Amino acid sequence: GGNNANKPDDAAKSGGNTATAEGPKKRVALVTPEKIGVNQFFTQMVEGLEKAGSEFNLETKVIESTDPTQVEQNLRAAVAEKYDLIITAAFSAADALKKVAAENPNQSFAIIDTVVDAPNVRSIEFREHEAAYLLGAAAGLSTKTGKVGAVVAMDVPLLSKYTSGFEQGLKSVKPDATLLINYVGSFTDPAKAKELALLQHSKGADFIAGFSAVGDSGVFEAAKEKGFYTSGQDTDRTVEDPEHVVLSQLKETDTVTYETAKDFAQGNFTFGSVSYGLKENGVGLTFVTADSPSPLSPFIGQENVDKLKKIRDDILSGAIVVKNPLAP
Amino acid sequence: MKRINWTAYAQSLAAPLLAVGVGLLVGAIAIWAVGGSVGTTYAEMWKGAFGSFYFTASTLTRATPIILTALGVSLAFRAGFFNLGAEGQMVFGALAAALAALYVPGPGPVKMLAAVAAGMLAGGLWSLLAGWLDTRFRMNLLITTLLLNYIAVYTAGYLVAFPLKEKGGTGGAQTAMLDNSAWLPKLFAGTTLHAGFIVAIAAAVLLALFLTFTTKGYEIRMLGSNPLFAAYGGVKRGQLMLVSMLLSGALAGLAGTFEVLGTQYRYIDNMLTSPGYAWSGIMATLLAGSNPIGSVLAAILLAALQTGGMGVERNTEVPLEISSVIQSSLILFVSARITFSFIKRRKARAANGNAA
Amino acid sequence: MGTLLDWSLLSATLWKVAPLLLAALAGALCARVGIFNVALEGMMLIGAFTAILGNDLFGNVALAVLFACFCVGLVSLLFAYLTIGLQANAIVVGMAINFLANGLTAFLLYAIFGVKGQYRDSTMSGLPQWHIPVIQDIPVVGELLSGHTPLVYLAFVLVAVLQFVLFRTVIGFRLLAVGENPAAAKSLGLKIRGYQYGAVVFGGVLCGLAGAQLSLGQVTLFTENMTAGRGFIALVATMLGQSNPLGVMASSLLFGFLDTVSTRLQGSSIPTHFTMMFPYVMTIVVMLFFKDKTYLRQSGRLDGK
Amino acid sequence: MLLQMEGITKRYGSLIANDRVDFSLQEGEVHALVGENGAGKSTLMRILYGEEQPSEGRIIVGGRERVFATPSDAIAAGIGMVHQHFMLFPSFTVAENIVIGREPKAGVKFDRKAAAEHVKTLSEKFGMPVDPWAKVADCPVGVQQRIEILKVLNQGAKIIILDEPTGALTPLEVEWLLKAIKRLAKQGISFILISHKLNEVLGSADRITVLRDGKVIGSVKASDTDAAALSRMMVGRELAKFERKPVVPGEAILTVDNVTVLGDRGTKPLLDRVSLTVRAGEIVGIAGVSGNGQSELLQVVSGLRRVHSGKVTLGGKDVTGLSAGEFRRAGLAHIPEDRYLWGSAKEESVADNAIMGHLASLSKGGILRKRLIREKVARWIDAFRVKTGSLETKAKHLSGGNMQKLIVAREMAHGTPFVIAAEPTRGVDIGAMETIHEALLKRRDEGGAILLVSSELSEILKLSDRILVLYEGRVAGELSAGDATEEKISFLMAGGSGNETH
Ligand SMILES: Nc1ncnc2c1ncn2[C@@H]1O[C@H](COP(=O)(O)OP(=O)(O)OP(=O)(O)O)[C@@H](O)[C@H]1O
Ligand SMILES: Nc1ncnc2c1ncn2[C@@H]1O[C@H](COP(=O)(O)OP(=O)(O)OP(=O)(O)O)[C@@H](O)[C@H]1O
Ligand SMILES: [Mg+2]
Ligand SMILES: [Mg+2]
Repeated sequence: GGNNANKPDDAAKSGGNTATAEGPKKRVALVTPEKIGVNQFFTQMVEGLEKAGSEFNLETKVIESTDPTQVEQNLRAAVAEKYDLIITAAFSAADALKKVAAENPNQSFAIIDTVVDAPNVRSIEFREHEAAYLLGAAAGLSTKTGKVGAVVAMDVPLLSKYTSGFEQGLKSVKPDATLLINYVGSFTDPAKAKELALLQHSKGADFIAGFSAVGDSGVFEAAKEKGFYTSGQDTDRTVEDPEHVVLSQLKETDTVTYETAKDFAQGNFTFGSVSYGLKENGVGLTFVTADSPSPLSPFIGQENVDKLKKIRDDILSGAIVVKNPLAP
Repeated sequence: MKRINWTAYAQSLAAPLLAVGVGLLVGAIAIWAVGGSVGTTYAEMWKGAFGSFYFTASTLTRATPIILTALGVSLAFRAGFFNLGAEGQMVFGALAAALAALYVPGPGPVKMLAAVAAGMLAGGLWSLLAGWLDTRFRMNLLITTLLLNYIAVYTAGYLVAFPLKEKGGTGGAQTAMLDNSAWLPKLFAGTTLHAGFIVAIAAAVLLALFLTFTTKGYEIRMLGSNPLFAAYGGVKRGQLMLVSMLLSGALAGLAGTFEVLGTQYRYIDNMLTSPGYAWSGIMATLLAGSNPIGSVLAAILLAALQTGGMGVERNTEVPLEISSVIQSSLILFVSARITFSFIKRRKARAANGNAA
Repeated sequence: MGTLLDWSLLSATLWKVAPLLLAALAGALCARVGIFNVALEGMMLIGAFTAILGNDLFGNVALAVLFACFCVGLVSLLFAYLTIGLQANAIVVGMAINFLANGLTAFLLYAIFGVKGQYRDSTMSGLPQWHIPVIQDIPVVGELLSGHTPLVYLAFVLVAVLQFVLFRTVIGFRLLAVGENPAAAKSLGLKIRGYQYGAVVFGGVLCGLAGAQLSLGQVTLFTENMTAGRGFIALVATMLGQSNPLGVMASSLLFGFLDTVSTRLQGSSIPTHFTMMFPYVMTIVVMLFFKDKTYLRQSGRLDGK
Repeated sequence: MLLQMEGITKRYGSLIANDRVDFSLQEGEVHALVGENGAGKSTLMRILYGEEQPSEGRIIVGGRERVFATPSDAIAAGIGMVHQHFMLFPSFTVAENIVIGREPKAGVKFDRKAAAEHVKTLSEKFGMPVDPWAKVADCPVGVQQRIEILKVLNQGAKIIILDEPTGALTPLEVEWLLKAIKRLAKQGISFILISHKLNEVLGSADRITVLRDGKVIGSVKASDTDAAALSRMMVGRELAKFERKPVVPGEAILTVDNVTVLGDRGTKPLLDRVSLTVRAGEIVGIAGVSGNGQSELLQVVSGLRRVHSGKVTLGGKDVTGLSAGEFRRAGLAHIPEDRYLWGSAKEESVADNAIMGHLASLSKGGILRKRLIREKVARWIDAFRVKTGSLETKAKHLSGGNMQKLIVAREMAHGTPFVIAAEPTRGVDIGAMETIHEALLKRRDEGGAILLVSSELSEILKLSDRILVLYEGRVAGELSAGDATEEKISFLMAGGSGNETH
């Protein structure tokens, strides 16, 4: 589709590379279980893949599925097209991958953000709860009112990694803080997300974290209108409005995809399960684990950032253990 | 004996074909507008839907739940009840089937039968509830079935996100996977097509026979056509409505059941809502004027448009969104049966010309 | 419970009801000429998109709103041509339009703005919020009635206007006649198709307003599928309100209110899924008390008109 | 000459509905158009009113040739039409229905008060009293007819087409209507009147044109002809004569005992302690102005409406509160009052319409026996000379009279001991009427019990052994066939108390 890496200019670039490379180009396909767009996660994967493609002379291809039921068909089509590596993502692709991987034992696969236990699959997981913990701690350290909000897309187990981590972090620094959680009921409803943020603000929350996918933009608007503070997800969203969007919880799906493709290109690819947390720099928090082009908001303050860095170190050292709500 | 009226026959065929033609033309304009190659795009669309045995099988797999919901809905439509609740009925059917297959003890076939029974029953009862609200409280079926969809989807969402969630899974809101023995057999190894497709086709034939050749089918048709006439002739509206809503929901439930037993092997939150099977089913029925056999063809057409769209996505530069533009313009024009009204108008104009 | 019902609740109800109400009025108008318009959702979505697009093109919210109305008007003209002109089944066409709207907006988002998922320009200004002089200073009333976007006020003004037009004017009277008995209207020489086209296209304009309020009033951005089912709720509001502007307003407000209550219930021990289905359950309960004399009962018929 | 239609031909495919028809009308003339069902009367009028386009021929109004592409064109030329099935808006008021299309305005507003006043003056001018503020749905059929005529007059019609205007009216309403027509004709309005009732036609028309198979058979002055001559022209043959043999009634088949049915809004009862008995071998006629409980009584004795108190037995079985199906199993056949509302499914085939209620005998193990169905239905159709293309033709394509014949055929085929015959000959031509009357009398002679409800007093008088009159939901009186006269019945129908009160 439209996200294909082989746009004419890319092709020209990689064509230039081919001259220097030896042998045929390795081919990598990315099959997403849903349309790219709403979930930032997939957009970043595409970016990571394309970057790896141009740096390591890979032929890359993105195949979007309209819905998860199409994944199996797309995986099989990718196998038939003889891609050297097929990457997919999310739990909704897991069942299909299990099937297709078992049927094609000589084909290499990778799946991001969930685990598929098969000899020819590399699984990459994230420990988002660690980053959420940091975000929660940041909220706890910075709040003036002692009330903190979270606007969450849906009440589903996957997102409890975020809410639970957030709450653990918040309570660790401010045990008496009040956490208001509201669910939008959709990944694509900024109007409702904004309404919920306004509601939480009217109840006294001065920091409201957005966990509502596209809805986060609604939370940001509410913050701008009412002058409270908020945070975004996945990428550094502080750049959009550093005054109000004061933090962003990072999830480096682009890096992870990039590295997967890179390993493959360089022959370092291994199967099995890998987990990315704070330690591996797979997840993080702006200002604390990664620099940001935005100015640091006085609401957070350098002092708190230093404290947060300390907390991060404690997590890394194991002094603080963040509970994963999904762990058995 | 009977002389076949070839012109009429050709006309009845020409109508949908021309409509498809106009739909494709509109799609072609859209493809051309984004700089894609029209020929390649349509070729890929065809290949994606029917280009190989595997893809044809995938198309039919996707058509299976659409056929079954379409049949369910057409049964209700024929009886005169506008059942827009296929989605909720399907969801509950699938969930109940998954639970039965997971928790009913015994060998595979027993689990499978229990799942089919539970799925049909759950879908049927949910539909029956709407029917009952209509007969008992005269609540508008159109509204209640729409509202009951939301309730079913949220309830099922809650159940698989919490109490029934797979233990120690990857975190998705889904039940555990069914035991292999309860899986519906595949029709052809290496494809996704499962035995549910055969059942769906059989159900369509049975429904068509039922409606034309049985007394109950007759009563249902008359009830749908003129409820007062049916009442006058001694047909029991209330009873027949409940029965047809029950059957209608049971078919939608069966559609959900087969998705669980034949393709996903578990119930996953949104597995039926995000592909929009129920709405495709309703659309298929309406396109076919509630004719069971026609619904099968319309369902396959809709499924082919969707799988064909994936073919376009995989093999061309045309963005995914364009394929939904093509699909919807096809549906629009097929529904309008362009030629038909076009011919009618020409006739009317000719008649006017005569008069003047 | 104290925090459950407060004035901000009513105020929130008021502004978030606006898109719903505008779309439901569109639905009511179509129903009045005998067309069951299930395309409200899609038309609202196109309205939301074209409002943002218009704002981007003209840099002027008023022009943006007009642009949205114009574009959705065109789409509804297509709907009208297929259902009225070509006698296609209104429900099929409506559903196909919903589907088309989803694909088209996502496609244009990518083609025009080069993004997927959402488009947001933080320098773009949305609809202004009108603070009404004297009223805004009255304690409770001010919070309730002041500070909304012009389209929120317009939505409620339109209720009165439509109520007046339908039941007090000649054109409204004829429109009702067309809906009540098309054969009779035709035998009188009334141009039924004209009224039907008019109602559907004007309904389209209302959906354009609904979309604009959503993408320029409620928030200032567009995301794929941002209507998130509001068009279907509007459809229910249309039916529940018996296609009467005042009735439609009442049922829309009821929905808005129930939705607000459901949000406030989220903090309680009730699982979120159940608080979210609360408005739907309550609507069914409410229907128990409003016996169905429905004017639109016939729209439950197969042909969708 | 005010209007001339010359050489009008209308073809529907191979069918010729009108074949070179010439027709004319003078100012102030009442010109009747008669003919069998399907002769082409309605078609000719639809052409005149712009609802259909003629295949050939021309229309001249006031000396100028005109083409009517739509009804609006015809209305503009001063032609108005009152359809057999009223074209009214039931939920609107009388005034609204009359002024629609020419509403008085106050700015953009529809001035309903002015409309009501205008309607009042109009109705006084033409001597047709109506209540402008009443809702049309609440008006009796006769008043609805009046509203239709006023509407047409308000449109400035000089020529008014009435297609079977008396079909659904009571005798009093008919009498009133015919008088009104004559009065309006004196005021210069011209009428084209379609009717199957020759006495009405002879009594009110100046000229009569007979159509058969789409062709004009003849055009005569009303004063130069009589019913016998007319019916010969129409049917093309002599009508069979029949006689009513004396039969001694047997046991009671249907008894209605003290039945009360309350109104929906808890208003006064629709049926008030009604009792009646129909015995084997007799026809009991029910007369009454419509709206006095006939419909409710019919629904009660056919299981379509619940009673609030009282008892109904059929064939010795207590059927009170049972469903229509149970009534039918207990031995009921029912020719319904309204053939389209109750009696048929327009979108379904003739065969499907014909087998309703016969399923038990036409199926085996729940499966319809298609061949048997075809044979049986073909036989019924032959017996009643129902004109239809095939058994698969949709019922809506049958002319109204033919639909009625199909229903009568279906119900008589049941051979049940009890038959309800409600308006059994409404809209059918005189030939068909004879066939239907014969069938009813034959059943009676064979020991059937028949409840006849008709707004046609002549029909009641001709067929009934006993006559009951309903007034305001009560049995106002009972007359035996010997005593009954139109005057006596009319007196009871108007609420006068009878000499043999119940
Ligand atoms: N639209 C049409 N298409 C085909 N045939 C038609 C159409 N309209 C009328 N006919 C046929 O034309 C013939 C004349 O019909 P018409 O309604 O004029 O009869 P009529 O004299 O009014 O009969 P009736 O006494 O039953 O009212 C009938 O055979 C009828 O079936
Ligand atoms: N498409 C059609 N094909 C054949 N006949 C038709 C068609 N449409 C209408 N007709 C015929 O045209 C006539 C129109 O019916 P209309 O409503 O005028 O009743 P009518 O002829 O006055 O009936 P009645 O017999 O009760 O007087 C009927 O004879 C009907 O059978
Ligand atoms: Mg006629
Ligand atoms: Mg007639």
